[in-house]
Amino acid sequence: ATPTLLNVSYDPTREFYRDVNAAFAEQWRAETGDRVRVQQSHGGSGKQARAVIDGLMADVVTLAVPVDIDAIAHHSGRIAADWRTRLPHGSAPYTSTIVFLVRADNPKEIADWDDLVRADVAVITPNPKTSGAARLNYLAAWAHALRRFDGDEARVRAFMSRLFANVPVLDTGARGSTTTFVRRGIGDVLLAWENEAHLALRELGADAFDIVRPARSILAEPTVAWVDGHVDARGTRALAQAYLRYLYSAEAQTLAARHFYRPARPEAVDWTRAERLPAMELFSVDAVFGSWSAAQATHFDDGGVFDQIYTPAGKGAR
Amino acid sequence: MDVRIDHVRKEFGRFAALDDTSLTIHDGELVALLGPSGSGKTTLLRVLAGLERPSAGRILFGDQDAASLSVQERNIGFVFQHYALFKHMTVLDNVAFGLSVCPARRRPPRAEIAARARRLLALVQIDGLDRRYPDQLSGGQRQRVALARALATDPRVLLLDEPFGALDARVRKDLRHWLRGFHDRTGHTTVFVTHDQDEALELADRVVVMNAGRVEQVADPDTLYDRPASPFVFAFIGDSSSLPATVRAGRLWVAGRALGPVPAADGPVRLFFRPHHARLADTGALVGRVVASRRQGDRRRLDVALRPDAPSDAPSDAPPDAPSDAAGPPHSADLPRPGDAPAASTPVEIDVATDAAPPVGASIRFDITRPSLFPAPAAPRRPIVVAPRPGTALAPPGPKPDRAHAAG
Amino acid sequence: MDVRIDHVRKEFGRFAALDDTSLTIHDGELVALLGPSGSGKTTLLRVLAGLERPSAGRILFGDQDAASLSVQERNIGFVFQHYALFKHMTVLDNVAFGLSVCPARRRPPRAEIAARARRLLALVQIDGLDRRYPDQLSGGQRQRVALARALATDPRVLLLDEPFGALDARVRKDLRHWLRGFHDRTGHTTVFVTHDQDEALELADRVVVMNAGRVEQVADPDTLYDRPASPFVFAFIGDSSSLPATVRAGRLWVAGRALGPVPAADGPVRLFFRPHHARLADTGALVGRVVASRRQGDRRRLDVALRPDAPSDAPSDAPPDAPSDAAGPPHSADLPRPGDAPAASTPVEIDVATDAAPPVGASIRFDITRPSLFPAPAAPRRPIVVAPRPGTALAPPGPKPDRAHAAG
Amino acid sequence: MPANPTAPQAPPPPTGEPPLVRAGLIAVAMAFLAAFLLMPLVSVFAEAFARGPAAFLAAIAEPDALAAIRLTLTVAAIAVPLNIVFGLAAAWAVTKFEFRGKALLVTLIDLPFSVSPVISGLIYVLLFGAGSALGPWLQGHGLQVLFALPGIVLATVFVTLPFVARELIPLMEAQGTAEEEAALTLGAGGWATFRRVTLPNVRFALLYGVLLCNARAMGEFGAVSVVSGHIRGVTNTMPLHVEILYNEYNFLAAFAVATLLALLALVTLAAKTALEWQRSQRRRAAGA
Amino acid sequence: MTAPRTVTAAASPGPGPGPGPARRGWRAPSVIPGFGPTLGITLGYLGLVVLIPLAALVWRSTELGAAAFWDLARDPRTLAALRTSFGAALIAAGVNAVFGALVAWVLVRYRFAGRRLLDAVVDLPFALPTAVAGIALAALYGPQGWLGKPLAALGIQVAYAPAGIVVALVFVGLPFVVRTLQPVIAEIDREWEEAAASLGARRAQTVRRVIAPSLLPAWATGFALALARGVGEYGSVIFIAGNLPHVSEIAPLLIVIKLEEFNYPAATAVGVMMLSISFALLLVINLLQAWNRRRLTDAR
Ligand SMILES: Nc1ncnc2c1ncn2[C@@H]1O[C@H](COP(=O)(O)OP(=O)(O)OP(=O)(O)O)[C@@H](O)[C@H]1O
Ligand SMILES: Nc1ncnc2c1ncn2[C@@H]1O[C@H](COP(=O)(O)OP(=O)(O)OP(=O)(O)O)[C@@H](O)[C@H]1O
Ligand SMILES: [Mg+2]
Ligand SMILES: [Mg+2]
Ligand SMILES: O=S(=O)([O-])[O-]
Repeated sequence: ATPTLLNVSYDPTREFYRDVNAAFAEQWRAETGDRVRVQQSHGGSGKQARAVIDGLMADVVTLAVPVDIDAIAHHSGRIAADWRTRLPHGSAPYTSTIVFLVRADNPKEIADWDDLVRADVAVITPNPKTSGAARLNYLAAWAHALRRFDGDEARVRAFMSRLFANVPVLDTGARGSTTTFVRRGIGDVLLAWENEAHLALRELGADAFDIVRPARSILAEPTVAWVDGHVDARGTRALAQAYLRYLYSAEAQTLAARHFYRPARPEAVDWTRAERLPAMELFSVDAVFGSWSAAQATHFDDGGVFDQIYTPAGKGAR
Repeated sequence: MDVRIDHVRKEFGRFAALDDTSLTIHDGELVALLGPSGSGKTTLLRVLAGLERPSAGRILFGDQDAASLSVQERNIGFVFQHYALFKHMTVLDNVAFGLSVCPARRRPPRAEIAARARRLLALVQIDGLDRRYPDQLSGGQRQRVALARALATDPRVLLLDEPFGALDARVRKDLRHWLRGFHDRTGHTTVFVTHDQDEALELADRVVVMNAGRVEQVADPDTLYDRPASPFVFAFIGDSSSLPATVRAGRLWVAGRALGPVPAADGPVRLFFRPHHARLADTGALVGRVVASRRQGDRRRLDVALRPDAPSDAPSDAPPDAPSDAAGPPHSADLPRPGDAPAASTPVEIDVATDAAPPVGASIRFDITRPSLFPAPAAPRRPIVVAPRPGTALAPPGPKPDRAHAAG
Repeated sequence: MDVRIDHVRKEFGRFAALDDTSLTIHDGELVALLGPSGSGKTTLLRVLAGLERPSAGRILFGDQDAASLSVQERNIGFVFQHYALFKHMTVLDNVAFGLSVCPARRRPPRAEIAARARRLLALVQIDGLDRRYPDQLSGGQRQRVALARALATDPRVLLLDEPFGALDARVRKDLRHWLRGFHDRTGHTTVFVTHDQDEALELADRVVVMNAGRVEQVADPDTLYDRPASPFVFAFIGDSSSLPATVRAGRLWVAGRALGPVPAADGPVRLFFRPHHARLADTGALVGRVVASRRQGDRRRLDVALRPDAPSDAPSDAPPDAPSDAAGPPHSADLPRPGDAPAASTPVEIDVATDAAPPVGASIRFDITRPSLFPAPAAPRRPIVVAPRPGTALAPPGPKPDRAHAAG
Repeated sequence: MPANPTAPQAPPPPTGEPPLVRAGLIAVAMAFLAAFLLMPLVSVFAEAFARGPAAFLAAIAEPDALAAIRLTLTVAAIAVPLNIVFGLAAAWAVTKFEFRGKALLVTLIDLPFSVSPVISGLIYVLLFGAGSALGPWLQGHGLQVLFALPGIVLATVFVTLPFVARELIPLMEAQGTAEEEAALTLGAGGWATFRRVTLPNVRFALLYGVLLCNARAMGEFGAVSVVSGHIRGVTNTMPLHVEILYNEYNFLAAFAVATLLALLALVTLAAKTALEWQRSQRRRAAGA
Repeated sequence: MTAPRTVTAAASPGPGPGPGPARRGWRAPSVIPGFGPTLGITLGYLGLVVLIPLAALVWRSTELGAAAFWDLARDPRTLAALRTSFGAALIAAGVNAVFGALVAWVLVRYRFAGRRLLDAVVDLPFALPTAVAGIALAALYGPQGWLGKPLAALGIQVAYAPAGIVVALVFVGLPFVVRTLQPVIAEIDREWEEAAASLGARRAQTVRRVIAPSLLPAWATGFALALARGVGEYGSVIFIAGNLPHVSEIAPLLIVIKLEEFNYPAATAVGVMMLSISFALLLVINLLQAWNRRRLTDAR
């Protein structure tokens, strides 16, 4: 039978990996003469990580944020702890960032992070507890406030509280938020992955929305890893490694750019087949928060800062 | 206050369940509606109660036309066949229901309602069961609760649809007895439906016999039993047998034998008689064989297959033009032949005293002490001979009837 | 093949529905199980059929112990009270069911099964309804289908649980008659349950009277009616009244008056008699007032309240030590006082001819032509006096009884 | 019915409501059903057919959709018969016999109704997941339970377990055991009694239970989502596929597949109506 | 009393111990075959599919330890989520009890055009995937939706507010009430209504005092089932709820959140809390009903 590879990924990568898989299969056939079929599983990034921990036989995981792969490594031990060093660019073949999607002609004149805490602005973001994208939104806003208030954590917290007080709906995933904003007409601004925002424009009407890029934003590093425990059990290690390395190839990098990711190797991209995204000032999580795991522990774990924002006192229960 | 039913007709779709029914129920009377299944008894009761509207005709309560009255306004006590007790209410609440739903200005205070309900339960003799639920009662007890409930609003007329239909034979008998006494004590105008003739005869002041949506006869029990107005009533009230017969030259011929002179015009007739109006006699005019014998209360009932061909020992008073052979009188084409197959094959029933009962298989002779003649079927229904009173028994001359059998 | 029930006991929880019941049913017999509700009739039938297992005792089919036989193996025809026809099958399929489920090697071919089922439907006289469903039939028709179905497997014994219980009075009578004829033609050993004494007496070769899980008496209908073995049987079979009475010095005292000599030891007794064993007579020993009168078939039944205080015109044959005043004979503490309140307040029932019926309110005198004496309650149940045959009526000397009443 | 010429004015009917009230109640019921059930249904259909039947068909004929339909049918084809057998056995045991603990048993049968779909999936994750004792052992023996067909079937079976039994129990309770006893006295064995007497008597309730069970089995989302793994073309059932399509902004296809599931509810009625009609025809023919 | 005796027997408690060859103590003897196999299948199947997995759930939740369990149970967020779930489910079950009864009444008692269609539509919530239902309802009741727009004009917000949860739960729970009540309404004896009328009761009095109480047991069952189902519902709710902590966050979402934190013990603990509350609710209603049945029928 045709050997198969299971790529467990997160929600916004469906279209990208559909193209990558086809290209990889073709290239693999050309190189080795063998057929290969890459199966995809998509879902909320955290949920996907948990499925792998619980036994979903993923050969490779391509998740939204490094902590999710860390979690697999930590809870199941089926990924080597040093997985980020096994591939170039810290195992992040492409990156992205958080931008604002606003209604056409930007009626609320939203230009930067500070506009999100205005009383007249309704912000749409998914729930950081259940969505990887939302965590980036949160961390980006936090980083912005931290710089703005010179590290005064109390004011940062107040900023975040006001921001989330402007959030009328917390969907469980990025796509849910997009639907809420685009289809249901709720909110003035959607915090979204850059690639998601472009996709939404393409799929749902370019004239209805505009993309606003804040002056600074966060560097999103979707990372990839093969699952050692599984590839060894299934005998697919070579294939899995080839697949992930292929993500750094000129072809895959071009595809990433075409799907509005920022390729790790822009020099390899055939820009005739992709659009160049405007340059932005991006900071990495590691730079601001020390590490992803530190950020996760401080902000999103049970009782963390995010939970405190929503603890009553400030917000009244029904 | 009398209740008058005036040319009432009730149709369901095309079908007339009641067909031009008229009847007057007198104040304080206990009237039975008796008839076979589907004869329209329930329909009549429901029309009276206002649960159905008549298609034509009027109902009058005294002088008031009931057409303008809703069920609620008619103030009728209705006891349903299966009681329709409210399962989720206690016996007391069931009985108190009618009072507790009456408009606030006429409604007695709570305590008074309960007290009245208790008095009614005492009246129907089931006090002490107040707190039970209907499912915890026996059939007879439920029947009484239903009655007490219907009485609570002091109705002008009490209507009961087969009040004993769902009960055991024994309980039925007891309650029947009890209801008569109850009516005598309280004097409510009461109409009850039954298809059991014993019940109607035993209980009612007057019995209305219904058949196919029409009233066949209205009379007191004795008249009904002794002088039924139609073959239908004869057959429906009390046990009876019937035989085809012929009147020729003023004499009655049955199964090839002459029974005696009758004051009736010549022609085919149908002879009806009751089992206890037969009398065993060595010289009896009718001859037959006992095909079955069974105990019935204090007597024995025999099924007797008539033998048209047996030689007749009766004194020959056959009409002179009748041949005396087995074929009976000569038959003309338009007359059923006396002694025809049906008479011989369907046994007739006669009663005899237990100590005088002949065994099964025995040949017997008997007379009919009180025959009734009706026109042969498919003719108008009035009787053409009203049976003579006992003592003038229609039988060939012979020894005086043995009184033990005649009256038994 | 006889069926023997041998000291059978059946308990439900702590409650013994059958308590040491023994009975033999002879081959070809038609036996009725008669008794009040809850007396264990259905339980006995179900134990016979194998639907319940006895807690103790044995059932024998011929020589075979039934304990080793499953329901299926007993080859019993059971007709359930509510028929339990298969609702989703046509009449024909219902009747054919028993044949169509029998083991393949014994099963007749399909066409043969249908033909047999049709023959059975003809036998029970409802051919032509093959293709109907049970709820498209009348009660009587369903009853016959149930019977045909039970007969299809040619059962050794036919068991019927209240076969006519759910039917109209009239249909019940017709079917009763028909069943007897059917049994006589086919000769199946048949046991049927009823709580209607008329039905049991009329239909059965022998009647088993049950009470509270025990057999009270087993006898043919005449014996049962004429010589009941216990007060229970007397009261349950046929109409009857009972009075407290006392025997003193060989004479019977009722309601303060002496009735005549009886061959019984002195002491309190209970006097039972049937309504038609009363006889109106100007010189009658018992005095009462008619409190109700109702038509019952060919006679009238009177409710008579006894008047213990009325002066007795009967020839004085009271015991010398008995005072002749209203209080009756002197009473001792342990004897119920003759002429006690119950006798006066509970009316007794007597039958009279319709043309001789006194009006309600009239004072009458009557004799009891055939009294039966049983020990006063709470004593063993054997009768202490077997009633004398009619003709030796227990009554004070006087004119010969009017035979019309005596035999009626 | 001919009008009564002598009636001055009609008093209100003794039972049932006056026509106006009746019309009002019907209107309220219709409005309620429209707002909560009918309009969602219509909106699903409207989306599905927004670009015509050709686009609808194309959306359904897509390979991943077909794979999802195939998987859903497979799951239902396993789960529904299992629950039929269970429902019949449970109803037989509960209604034909008296035994202690019956009330508890009946409550346990109802239990899955009160379990959150999230939990319904989670319990199998706990039982068969990589962290459990059982899962790895089974996997070592070549049986993948979670994120594969067995897990999906188990979750579906759990969620739909009460449907058949619940339809059967009240009916069989009401019917009692008289007909079964009659069959026994006629010589029928246990199996023949069940097949020829009990089963035909409950067939409409059984059918209805099966249709509901099937509808829910095909439509279950929450529990299956937890144990599916969402592998495209492999472990996505129709409801999961609907979600995926929806998340891909492929609304037309999403609602087209959802429409298929909604149609199932209507097929339920069609089948029920057809069977009842056929039966009444047969009976009318017999009763004539 | 005319009911076939087997039914009466079924309503009576099991037999006490006694002698006799046919007795086994915990069950009444019966000639009907198949007790062993059918009870075996039932228990085996229930055990494998329901009991063992649920036991795993309970077992896993004990890893949390009593103190942590108690903390979690007292956590305001948990309490708020439980309150939201049970509150919304209660309201929805109440709405369903009222309108479901009305729908059942109309479907059983009246004949009108479209009745069969409405009857069919009642089963829809069983068939439509809950996610689809949630999406459709959110679209319908959203500010741009067919119903949401006019409601918004009236100042009523349904979607993305607690009211949205109620709407989704009404959708999910309706068939339980309607399908439970329908057969019972069909069974109502017309003669009860006629008897009440002949006793002078006006229609409203008949409905309130005779019909409603006789529907009560089935009504309670339908309510309990709708409630139990509503408490656990996830798929259709998250699309329309808004999911704001303390406001419109439901307990099943809390479970999902705990799971995202890889906190299985806490997730299962919340699950066990929900399960025990709704099971207790079901049990109480069942016991009440059993008590009511006994009260009405037990001879004294
Ligand atoms: N609501 C109805 N619709 C159509 N036909 C009806 C209705 N009610 C009664 N009928 C028909 O009217 C006729 C008389 O019915 P009714 O119930 O009055 O008979 P009944 O004398 O009470 O009979 P039973 O002794 O069986 O109760 C029957 O043929 C019956 O089928
Ligand atoms: N399955 C059972 N469980 C408990 N008690 C029972 C059962 N079957 C019968 N009984 C009891 O046994 C007694 C006898 O019942 P059975 O049905 O034999 O009476 P019956 O003579 O047929 O009465 P009926 O005339 O009312 O049918 C009754 O008190 C009844 O309550
Ligand atoms: Mg009637
Ligand atoms: Mg019985
Ligand atoms: O797919 S997300 O986890 O980024 O929402």
